[in-house]
Amino acid sequence: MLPKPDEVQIVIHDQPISGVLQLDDWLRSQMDAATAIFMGRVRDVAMDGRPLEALELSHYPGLCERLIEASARQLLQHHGCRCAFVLHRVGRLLPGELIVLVAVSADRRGPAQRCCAALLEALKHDAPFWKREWSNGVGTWLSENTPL
Amino acid sequence: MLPKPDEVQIVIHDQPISGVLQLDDWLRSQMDAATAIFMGRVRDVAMDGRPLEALELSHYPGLCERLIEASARQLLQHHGCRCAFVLHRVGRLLPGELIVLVAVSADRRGPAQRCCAALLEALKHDAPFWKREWSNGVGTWLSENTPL
Amino acid sequence: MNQSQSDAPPSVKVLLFASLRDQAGWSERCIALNAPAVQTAREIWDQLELGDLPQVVLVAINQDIVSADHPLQAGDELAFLPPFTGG
Amino acid sequence: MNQSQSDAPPSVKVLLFASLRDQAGWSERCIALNAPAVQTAREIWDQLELGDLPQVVLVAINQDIVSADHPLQAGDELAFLPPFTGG
Repeated sequence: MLPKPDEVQIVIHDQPISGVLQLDDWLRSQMDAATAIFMGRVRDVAMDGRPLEALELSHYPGLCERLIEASARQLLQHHGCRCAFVLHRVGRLLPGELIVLVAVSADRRGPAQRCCAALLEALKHDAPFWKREWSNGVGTWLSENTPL
Repeated sequence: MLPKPDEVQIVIHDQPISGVLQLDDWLRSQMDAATAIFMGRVRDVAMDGRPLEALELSHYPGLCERLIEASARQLLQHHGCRCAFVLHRVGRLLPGELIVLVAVSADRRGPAQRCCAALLEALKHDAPFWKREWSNGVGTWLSENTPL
Repeated sequence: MNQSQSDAPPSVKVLLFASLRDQAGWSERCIALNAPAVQTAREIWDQLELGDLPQVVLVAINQDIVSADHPLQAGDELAFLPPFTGG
Repeated sequence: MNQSQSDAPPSVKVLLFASLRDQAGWSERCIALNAPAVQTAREIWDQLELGDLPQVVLVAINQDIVSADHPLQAGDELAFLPPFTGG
Protein backbone atom coordinates (compact mmCIF):
# COMPACT_ATOMS: atom_id res chain seq x y z
CA MET A 1 0.00 0.00 0.00
CA LEU A 2 1.50 3.34 -1.09
CA PRO A 3 1.52 6.17 1.44
CA LYS A 4 -1.06 8.86 0.72
CA PRO A 5 0.24 12.24 -0.46
CA ASP A 6 -0.01 13.97 2.92
CA GLU A 7 2.06 11.28 4.55
CA VAL A 8 5.30 12.94 3.50
CA GLN A 9 5.93 16.48 4.71
CA ILE A 10 9.04 18.38 3.61
CA VAL A 11 10.08 21.82 4.79
CA ILE A 12 13.16 23.69 3.56
CA HIS A 13 13.72 26.60 5.93
CA ASP A 14 16.12 29.53 5.56
CA GLN A 15 16.02 30.94 9.11
CA PRO A 16 17.28 29.59 12.47
CA ILE A 17 14.79 27.12 13.90
CA SER A 18 14.85 24.70 16.83
CA GLY A 19 12.57 22.31 14.95
CA VAL A 20 10.71 21.35 18.10
CA LEU A 21 7.49 23.26 17.42
CA GLN A 22 7.35 21.89 13.88
CA LEU A 23 7.93 18.40 15.27
CA ASP A 24 5.11 18.94 17.76
CA ASP A 25 2.70 20.02 15.00
CA TRP A 26 3.62 17.01 12.89
CA LEU A 27 3.27 14.60 15.83
CA ARG A 28 -0.22 15.96 16.50
CA SER A 29 -1.15 15.37 12.84
CA GLN A 30 -0.92 11.58 13.22
CA MET A 31 -1.41 9.03 16.00
CA ASP A 32 1.11 6.30 15.17
CA ALA A 33 2.48 4.36 18.14
CA ALA A 34 6.17 4.60 17.23
CA THR A 35 8.11 7.66 16.07
CA ALA A 36 11.86 7.75 15.44
CA ILE A 37 13.49 11.14 15.06
CA PHE A 38 16.95 12.40 14.20
CA MET A 39 18.18 15.95 14.69
CA GLY A 40 21.50 17.17 13.35
CA ARG A 41 23.13 20.40 14.49
CA VAL A 42 26.13 22.41 13.32
CA ARG A 43 29.42 21.42 14.99
CA ASP A 44 31.75 24.08 16.32
CA VAL A 45 34.75 22.64 14.51
CA ALA A 46 35.36 22.31 10.78
CA MET A 47 36.16 18.97 9.10
CA ASP A 48 39.90 19.82 9.36
CA GLY A 49 39.62 20.56 13.10
CA ARG A 50 39.72 24.37 12.94
CA PRO A 51 37.06 26.40 14.81
CA LEU A 52 34.00 26.79 12.61
CA GLU A 53 32.50 30.25 12.24
CA ALA A 54 29.50 29.25 10.16
CA LEU A 55 28.14 26.57 7.88
CA GLU A 56 26.61 27.68 4.59
CA LEU A 57 23.98 25.41 3.08
CA SER A 58 22.60 25.75 -0.42
CA HIS A 59 20.21 23.56 -2.38
CA TYR A 60 18.56 23.20 -5.79
CA PRO A 61 14.96 24.27 -5.07
CA GLY A 62 12.35 22.09 -6.69
CA LEU A 63 14.55 19.13 -7.57
CA CYS A 64 15.62 18.93 -3.93
CA GLU A 65 12.09 18.61 -2.56
CA ARG A 66 11.11 16.17 -5.35
CA LEU A 67 14.07 13.87 -4.70
CA ILE A 68 13.46 13.90 -0.93
CA GLU A 69 9.78 13.11 -1.44
CA ALA A 70 10.59 10.24 -3.79
CA SER A 71 13.14 8.80 -1.33
CA ALA A 72 10.73 9.17 1.59
CA ARG A 73 7.85 7.42 -0.23
CA GLN A 74 10.07 4.57 -1.36
CA LEU A 75 11.53 4.12 2.13
CA LEU A 76 8.15 4.33 3.91
CA GLN A 77 6.87 1.60 1.66
CA HIS A 78 10.01 -0.54 1.96
CA HIS A 79 10.04 -0.40 5.78
CA GLY A 80 6.28 -0.59 6.31
CA CYS A 81 6.06 2.86 7.88
CA ARG A 82 3.32 5.48 7.71
CA CYS A 83 4.46 9.11 7.78
CA ALA A 84 7.68 11.03 7.27
CA PHE A 85 8.65 14.58 8.16
CA VAL A 86 11.81 16.26 6.87
CA LEU A 87 12.91 19.72 7.97
CA HIS A 88 16.15 20.99 6.41
CA ARG A 89 17.90 24.31 6.87
CA VAL A 90 19.53 26.30 4.11
CA GLY A 91 21.41 29.61 4.35
CA ARG A 92 24.11 30.63 6.81
CA LEU A 93 24.06 28.54 10.01
CA LEU A 94 25.96 29.14 13.23
CA PRO A 95 27.39 26.36 15.44
CA GLY A 96 24.65 24.70 17.47
CA GLU A 97 21.87 25.53 14.99
CA LEU A 98 19.63 22.78 13.66
CA ILE A 99 20.60 21.58 10.17
CA VAL A 100 18.21 18.70 9.70
CA LEU A 101 15.31 16.96 11.43
CA VAL A 102 13.97 13.64 10.14
CA ALA A 103 10.99 11.90 11.73
CA VAL A 104 9.29 8.66 10.72
CA SER A 105 6.21 7.12 12.29
CA ALA A 106 5.02 3.52 12.21
CA ASP A 107 3.09 1.01 14.24
CA ARG A 108 6.32 -0.65 15.44
CA ARG A 109 9.56 0.79 16.78
CA GLY A 110 11.94 -1.31 14.65
CA PRO A 111 10.61 -0.19 11.27
CA ALA A 112 10.38 3.44 12.45
CA GLN A 113 14.00 3.42 13.62
CA ARG A 114 15.35 1.71 10.50
CA CYS A 115 13.37 3.93 8.11
CA CYS A 116 14.41 7.11 9.92
CA ALA A 117 18.08 6.13 9.67
CA ALA A 118 17.70 5.22 5.98
CA LEU A 119 15.91 8.48 5.17
CA LEU A 120 18.69 10.45 6.87
CA GLU A 121 21.26 8.68 4.68
CA ALA A 122 19.14 9.42 1.61
CA LEU A 123 19.11 13.12 2.57
CA LYS A 124 22.89 13.08 2.86
CA HIS A 125 23.62 11.22 -0.35
CA ASP A 126 20.67 11.66 -2.73
CA ALA A 127 19.38 15.21 -2.24
CA PRO A 128 20.96 18.28 -3.86
CA PHE A 129 22.23 20.10 -0.76
CA TRP A 130 25.74 21.51 -0.49
CA LYS A 131 27.67 22.58 2.59
CA ARG A 132 30.41 25.18 2.78
CA GLU A 133 32.39 25.61 5.97
CA TRP A 134 33.56 29.07 6.98
CA SER A 135 36.70 29.39 9.13
CA ASN A 136 38.75 32.58 9.49
CA GLY A 137 36.66 34.21 6.80
CA VAL A 138 37.51 31.52 4.24
CA GLY A 139 34.79 29.30 2.78
CA THR A 140 35.48 25.66 1.81
CA TRP A 141 32.92 23.52 0.01
CA LEU A 142 32.74 20.06 1.52
CA SER A 143 33.49 17.25 -0.89
CA GLU A 144 31.87 14.54 1.20
CA ASN A 145 29.70 14.00 4.25
CA THR A 146 30.78 13.11 7.77
CA PRO A 147 31.06 9.32 8.23
CA LEU A 148 28.22 7.44 9.87
CA MET B 1 35.71 8.25 29.75
CA LEU B 2 32.65 7.82 31.95
CA PRO B 3 29.75 10.22 31.40
CA LYS B 4 29.46 12.86 34.09
CA PRO B 5 26.43 12.62 36.44
CA ASP B 6 24.36 15.29 34.68
CA GLU B 7 24.72 13.49 31.37
CA VAL B 8 21.82 11.17 32.16
CA GLN B 9 18.45 12.75 32.88
CA ILE B 10 15.47 10.60 33.89
CA VAL B 11 11.93 11.82 34.44
CA ILE B 12 9.03 9.61 35.55
CA HIS B 13 5.86 11.58 34.98
CA ASP B 14 2.32 10.77 36.15
CA GLN B 15 0.31 13.24 34.06
CA PRO B 16 -0.37 13.50 30.29
CA ILE B 17 2.58 15.13 28.55
CA SER B 18 3.53 15.65 24.90
CA GLY B 19 7.23 15.42 25.81
CA VAL B 20 8.16 18.07 23.27
CA LEU B 21 8.83 20.91 25.71
CA GLN B 22 10.93 18.61 27.91
CA LEU B 23 12.83 17.51 24.81
CA ASP B 24 13.41 21.14 23.85
CA ASP B 25 14.81 21.95 27.32
CA TRP B 26 17.10 18.95 27.21
CA LEU B 27 18.30 19.78 23.68
CA ARG B 28 19.19 23.30 24.84
CA SER B 29 21.21 21.86 27.73
CA GLN B 30 23.82 20.38 25.38
CA MET B 31 25.25 21.16 21.96
CA ASP B 32 26.05 17.74 20.50
CA ALA B 33 25.86 17.47 16.70
CA ALA B 34 23.73 14.32 16.52
CA THR B 35 20.60 13.48 18.50
CA ALA B 36 18.48 10.36 18.00
CA ILE B 37 15.06 10.30 19.62
CA PHE B 38 12.31 7.75 20.01
CA MET B 39 8.75 8.49 21.11
CA GLY B 40 6.24 5.78 21.90
CA ARG B 41 2.52 6.44 22.21
CA VAL B 42 -0.45 4.38 23.37
CA ARG B 43 -2.12 2.35 20.59
CA ASP B 44 -5.89 2.37 20.26
CA VAL B 45 -6.07 -1.42 20.13
CA ALA B 46 -5.13 -3.94 22.81
CA MET B 47 -2.63 -6.77 22.20
CA ASP B 48 -5.56 -9.09 21.40
CA GLY B 49 -7.02 -6.66 18.86
CA ARG B 50 -9.90 -5.28 20.93
CA PRO B 51 -10.38 -1.51 21.20
CA LEU B 52 -8.22 -0.18 24.03
CA GLU B 53 -9.82 2.17 26.56
CA ALA B 54 -6.71 2.94 28.55
CA LEU B 55 -3.24 1.70 29.37
CA GLU B 56 -2.24 1.62 33.04
CA LEU B 57 1.45 1.88 33.79
CA SER B 58 3.00 1.25 37.19
CA HIS B 59 6.61 1.16 38.30
CA TYR B 60 8.83 0.50 41.31
CA PRO B 61 9.96 4.00 42.31
CA GLY B 62 13.61 4.27 43.19
CA LEU B 63 14.77 0.95 41.77
CA CYS B 64 13.29 1.95 38.42
CA GLU B 65 15.25 5.19 38.13
CA ARG B 66 18.43 3.51 39.38
CA LEU B 67 18.23 0.69 36.83
CA ILE B 68 17.51 3.11 33.97
CA GLU B 69 20.42 5.30 35.00
CA ALA B 70 22.78 2.31 35.17
CA SER B 71 21.65 1.09 31.73
CA ALA B 72 21.99 4.57 30.24
CA ARG B 73 25.52 5.10 31.59
CA GLN B 74 26.67 1.71 30.40
CA LEU B 75 25.17 2.23 26.94
CA LEU B 76 26.51 5.79 26.56
CA GLN B 77 29.98 4.49 27.31
CA HIS B 78 29.63 1.42 25.09
CA HIS B 79 28.43 3.44 22.07
CA GLY B 80 30.65 6.48 22.59
CA CYS B 81 27.73 8.85 23.17
CA ARG B 82 27.45 11.86 25.44
CA CYS B 83 24.02 12.49 26.97
CA ALA B 84 20.79 10.58 27.46
CA PHE B 85 17.29 11.73 28.33
CA VAL B 86 14.51 9.34 29.36
CA LEU B 87 10.94 10.47 29.97
CA HIS B 88 8.50 7.72 30.99
CA ARG B 89 4.83 7.99 31.87
CA VAL B 90 3.12 6.13 34.68
CA GLY B 91 -0.55 6.17 35.68
CA ARG B 92 -3.62 5.81 33.47
CA LEU B 93 -2.90 6.68 29.81
CA LEU B 94 -5.37 7.18 26.99
CA PRO B 95 -4.78 6.12 23.38
CA GLY B 96 -2.45 8.58 21.64
CA GLU B 97 -0.74 9.71 24.84
CA LEU B 98 3.04 9.61 25.11
CA ILE B 99 4.36 6.57 27.03
CA VAL B 100 8.06 6.98 26.57
CA LEU B 101 10.61 9.36 25.08
CA VAL B 102 14.27 8.36 24.76
CA ALA B 103 16.91 10.73 23.41
CA VAL B 104 20.64 10.21 23.02
CA SER B 105 23.20 12.73 21.81
CA ALA B 106 26.63 12.14 20.34
CA ASP B 107 29.12 13.64 17.93
CA ARG B 108 28.11 11.17 15.20
CA ARG B 109 24.72 10.02 13.95
CA GLY B 110 25.48 6.25 13.88
CA PRO B 111 26.38 5.95 17.58
CA ALA B 112 23.46 8.20 18.60
CA GLN B 113 20.97 6.06 16.62
CA ARG B 114 22.34 2.74 17.87
CA CYS B 115 22.53 3.87 21.50
CA CYS B 116 18.99 5.31 21.40
CA ALA B 117 17.63 2.01 20.07
CA ALA B 118 19.57 0.01 22.69
CA LEU B 119 18.41 2.25 25.54
CA LEU B 120 14.79 1.83 24.42
CA GLU B 121 15.20 -1.97 24.54
CA ALA B 122 16.78 -1.66 28.00
CA LEU B 123 13.74 0.34 29.16
CA LYS B 124 11.44 -2.37 27.85
CA HIS B 125 13.31 -5.34 29.26
CA ASP B 126 15.41 -4.17 32.23
CA ALA B 127 13.38 -1.51 34.06
CA PRO B 128 10.56 -2.29 36.53
CA PHE B 129 7.58 -0.92 34.63
CA TRP B 130 4.35 -2.86 34.17
CA LYS B 131 1.55 -2.27 31.68
CA ARG B 132 -2.11 -3.20 32.15
CA GLU B 133 -4.51 -2.88 29.23
CA TRP B 134 -8.11 -1.84 29.89
CA SER B 135 -10.81 -2.98 27.45
CA ASN B 136 -14.52 -3.04 28.25
CA GLY B 137 -13.75 -2.20 31.85
CA VAL B 138 -11.53 -5.26 32.27
CA GLY B 139 -7.82 -4.86 33.05
CA THR B 140 -5.22 -7.34 31.76
CA TRP B 141 -1.58 -7.21 32.81
CA LEU B 142 0.72 -7.67 29.83
CA SER B 143 3.07 -10.62 30.12
CA GLU B 144 5.48 -9.39 27.45
CA ASN B 145 6.32 -6.39 25.31
CA THR B 146 5.36 -5.74 21.71
CA PRO B 147 7.90 -7.22 19.28
CA LEU B 148 10.58 -5.01 17.76
CA MET C 1 19.13 -1.61 58.91
CA ASN C 2 19.53 -4.46 61.43
CA GLN C 3 16.91 -3.75 64.08
CA SER C 4 17.69 -6.71 66.34
CA GLN C 5 18.77 -4.29 69.08
CA SER C 6 15.39 -2.48 69.03
CA ASP C 7 12.17 -3.42 70.76
CA ALA C 8 10.28 -4.10 67.50
CA PRO C 9 10.11 -7.78 66.46
CA PRO C 10 12.53 -8.40 63.57
CA SER C 11 10.65 -8.11 60.28
CA VAL C 12 10.98 -7.22 56.60
CA LYS C 13 8.80 -5.05 54.39
CA VAL C 14 7.47 -7.05 51.44
CA LEU C 15 6.36 -5.29 48.24
CA LEU C 16 4.34 -6.87 45.44
CA PHE C 17 3.82 -5.32 41.99
CA ALA C 18 1.44 -5.54 39.06
CA SER C 19 -0.15 -9.00 38.60
CA LEU C 20 1.34 -10.31 41.88
CA ARG C 21 -0.39 -7.47 43.71
CA ASP C 22 -3.74 -8.42 42.18
CA GLN C 23 -3.17 -12.10 42.89
CA ALA C 24 -2.36 -11.48 46.57
CA GLY C 25 -4.85 -8.68 47.13
CA TRP C 26 -2.25 -6.46 48.80
CA SER C 27 0.79 -4.41 47.75
CA GLU C 28 2.84 -3.98 50.92
CA ARG C 29 3.07 -6.01 54.08
CA CYS C 30 5.32 -6.36 57.11
CA ILE C 31 6.45 -9.98 57.55
CA ALA C 32 8.06 -11.16 60.80
CA LEU C 33 11.40 -12.96 60.57
CA ASN C 34 11.80 -16.18 62.56
CA ALA C 35 14.92 -14.89 64.30
CA PRO C 36 17.57 -15.98 65.02
CA ALA C 37 17.35 -18.31 61.96
CA VAL C 38 18.39 -16.58 58.68
CA GLN C 39 15.68 -16.63 56.01
CA THR C 40 15.94 -16.17 52.26
CA ALA C 41 13.69 -14.23 49.91
CA ARG C 42 12.29 -17.53 48.66
CA GLU C 43 11.40 -18.61 52.21
CA ILE C 44 9.53 -15.36 52.78
CA TRP C 45 7.69 -15.88 49.46
CA ASP C 46 6.64 -19.35 50.59
CA GLN C 47 5.06 -17.79 53.70
CA LEU C 48 2.87 -15.61 51.44
CA GLU C 49 0.92 -18.66 50.19
CA LEU C 50 0.93 -17.54 46.55
CA GLY C 51 2.12 -20.86 45.13
CA ASP C 52 5.65 -21.61 43.94
CA LEU C 53 7.81 -18.58 43.18
CA PRO C 54 7.58 -18.29 39.38
CA GLN C 55 10.97 -18.47 37.64
CA VAL C 56 10.22 -15.26 35.75
CA VAL C 57 9.64 -13.26 38.95
CA LEU C 58 12.69 -11.20 39.97
CA VAL C 59 13.63 -10.49 43.57
CA ALA C 60 14.94 -7.15 44.83
CA ILE C 61 16.30 -6.56 48.33
CA ASN C 62 16.77 -2.93 49.33
CA GLN C 63 16.34 -1.99 45.67
CA ASP C 64 19.04 -4.31 44.37
CA ILE C 65 18.14 -7.21 42.10
CA VAL C 66 19.39 -10.36 43.85
CA SER C 67 18.96 -14.12 43.76
CA ALA C 68 15.84 -15.57 45.38
CA ASP C 69 18.17 -17.38 47.77
CA HIS C 70 19.65 -14.16 49.10
CA PRO C 71 19.43 -13.97 52.93
CA LEU C 72 17.39 -11.24 54.59
CA GLN C 73 18.10 -8.98 57.50
CA ALA C 74 15.57 -7.29 59.74
CA GLY C 75 14.42 -4.01 58.21
CA ASP C 76 15.09 -5.06 54.62
CA GLU C 77 12.75 -4.03 51.80
CA LEU C 78 11.97 -7.19 49.82
CA ALA C 79 10.18 -6.83 46.46
CA PHE C 80 8.82 -9.47 44.06
CA LEU C 81 8.76 -8.24 40.45
CA PRO C 82 6.80 -9.81 37.56
CA PRO C 83 8.37 -9.59 34.06
CA PHE C 84 8.89 -5.96 33.04
CA THR C 85 6.68 -4.59 30.26
CA GLY C 86 7.61 -0.90 30.08
CA GLY C 87 8.97 1.31 27.34
CA MET D 1 9.16 23.76 -23.76
CA ASN D 2 10.37 23.60 -27.39
CA GLN D 3 10.63 27.22 -28.46
CA SER D 4 11.73 26.61 -32.07
CA GLN D 5 8.49 28.19 -33.30
CA SER D 6 9.17 31.47 -31.44
CA ASP D 7 11.33 34.42 -32.46
CA ALA D 8 13.88 33.89 -29.66
CA PRO D 9 17.02 32.02 -30.68
CA PRO D 10 16.89 28.45 -29.38
CA SER D 11 18.69 28.26 -26.04
CA VAL D 12 18.86 26.46 -22.70
CA LYS D 13 19.15 27.82 -19.19
CA VAL D 14 22.28 26.47 -17.48
CA LEU D 15 22.50 26.36 -13.67
CA LEU D 16 25.65 25.78 -11.64
CA PHE D 17 25.74 25.00 -7.93
CA ALA D 18 28.16 25.17 -5.01
CA SER D 19 31.83 24.74 -5.99
CA LEU D 20 31.03 24.80 -9.72
CA ARG D 21 29.40 28.19 -9.24
CA ASP D 22 32.53 29.54 -7.53
CA GLN D 23 34.77 28.00 -10.18
CA ALA D 24 32.82 29.55 -13.07
CA GLY D 25 32.01 32.86 -11.37
CA TRP D 26 28.33 32.63 -12.29
CA SER D 27 25.27 30.64 -11.25
CA GLU D 28 22.85 30.92 -14.16
CA ARG D 29 23.37 31.59 -17.83
CA CYS D 30 21.46 31.33 -21.08
CA ILE D 31 23.40 29.25 -23.63
CA ALA D 32 22.42 29.25 -27.31
CA LEU D 33 21.85 25.91 -29.01
CA ASN D 34 23.48 25.34 -32.39
CA ALA D 35 20.16 24.38 -34.01
CA PRO D 36 19.21 22.34 -35.90
CA ALA D 37 21.94 19.97 -34.55
CA VAL D 38 20.93 18.22 -31.32
CA GLN D 39 23.32 18.84 -28.45
CA THR D 40 23.87 16.87 -25.26
CA ALA D 41 24.40 18.13 -21.72
CA ARG D 42 28.08 17.19 -22.03
CA GLU D 43 28.44 19.25 -25.20
CA ILE D 44 26.95 22.28 -23.45
CA TRP D 45 29.35 21.73 -20.52
CA ASP D 46 32.28 21.72 -22.93
CA GLN D 47 31.18 25.15 -24.17
CA LEU D 48 31.47 26.49 -20.63
CA GLU D 49 35.28 26.07 -20.64
CA LEU D 50 35.42 24.63 -17.13
CA GLY D 51 37.62 21.65 -18.03
CA ASP D 52 36.41 18.07 -18.47
CA LEU D 53 33.04 17.28 -16.90
CA PRO D 54 34.01 15.58 -13.60
CA GLN D 55 32.62 12.05 -13.25
CA VAL D 56 31.16 12.94 -9.84
CA VAL D 57 29.11 15.83 -11.23
CA LEU D 58 25.47 14.91 -11.85
CA VAL D 59 23.37 16.36 -14.65
CA ALA D 60 19.71 17.37 -14.30
CA ILE D 61 17.51 18.41 -17.20
CA ASN D 62 14.22 20.05 -16.26
CA GLN D 63 14.77 18.83 -12.69
CA ASP D 64 15.27 15.19 -13.63
CA ILE D 65 18.63 13.53 -13.02
CA VAL D 66 19.77 12.21 -16.43
CA SER D 67 22.90 10.98 -18.20
CA ALA D 68 25.41 13.60 -19.38
CA ASP D 69 24.72 12.35 -22.90
CA HIS D 70 21.04 13.23 -22.71
CA PRO D 71 19.96 15.47 -25.64
CA LEU D 72 18.66 18.96 -24.97
CA GLN D 73 15.71 20.86 -26.37
CA ALA D 74 15.33 24.59 -26.59
CA GLY D 75 13.95 25.99 -23.31
CA ASP D 76 15.35 23.20 -21.16
CA GLU D 77 16.75 23.90 -17.69
CA LEU D 78 20.14 22.20 -17.50
CA ALA D 79 21.87 21.93 -14.11
CA PHE D 80 25.33 20.64 -13.16
CA LEU D 81 25.45 19.31 -9.60
CA PRO D 82 28.59 18.64 -7.55
CA PRO D 83 28.45 15.73 -5.05
CA PHE D 84 25.70 16.26 -2.48
CA THR D 85 26.74 17.02 1.10
CA GLY D 86 23.47 17.72 2.88
CA GLY D 87 21.73 16.18 5.86
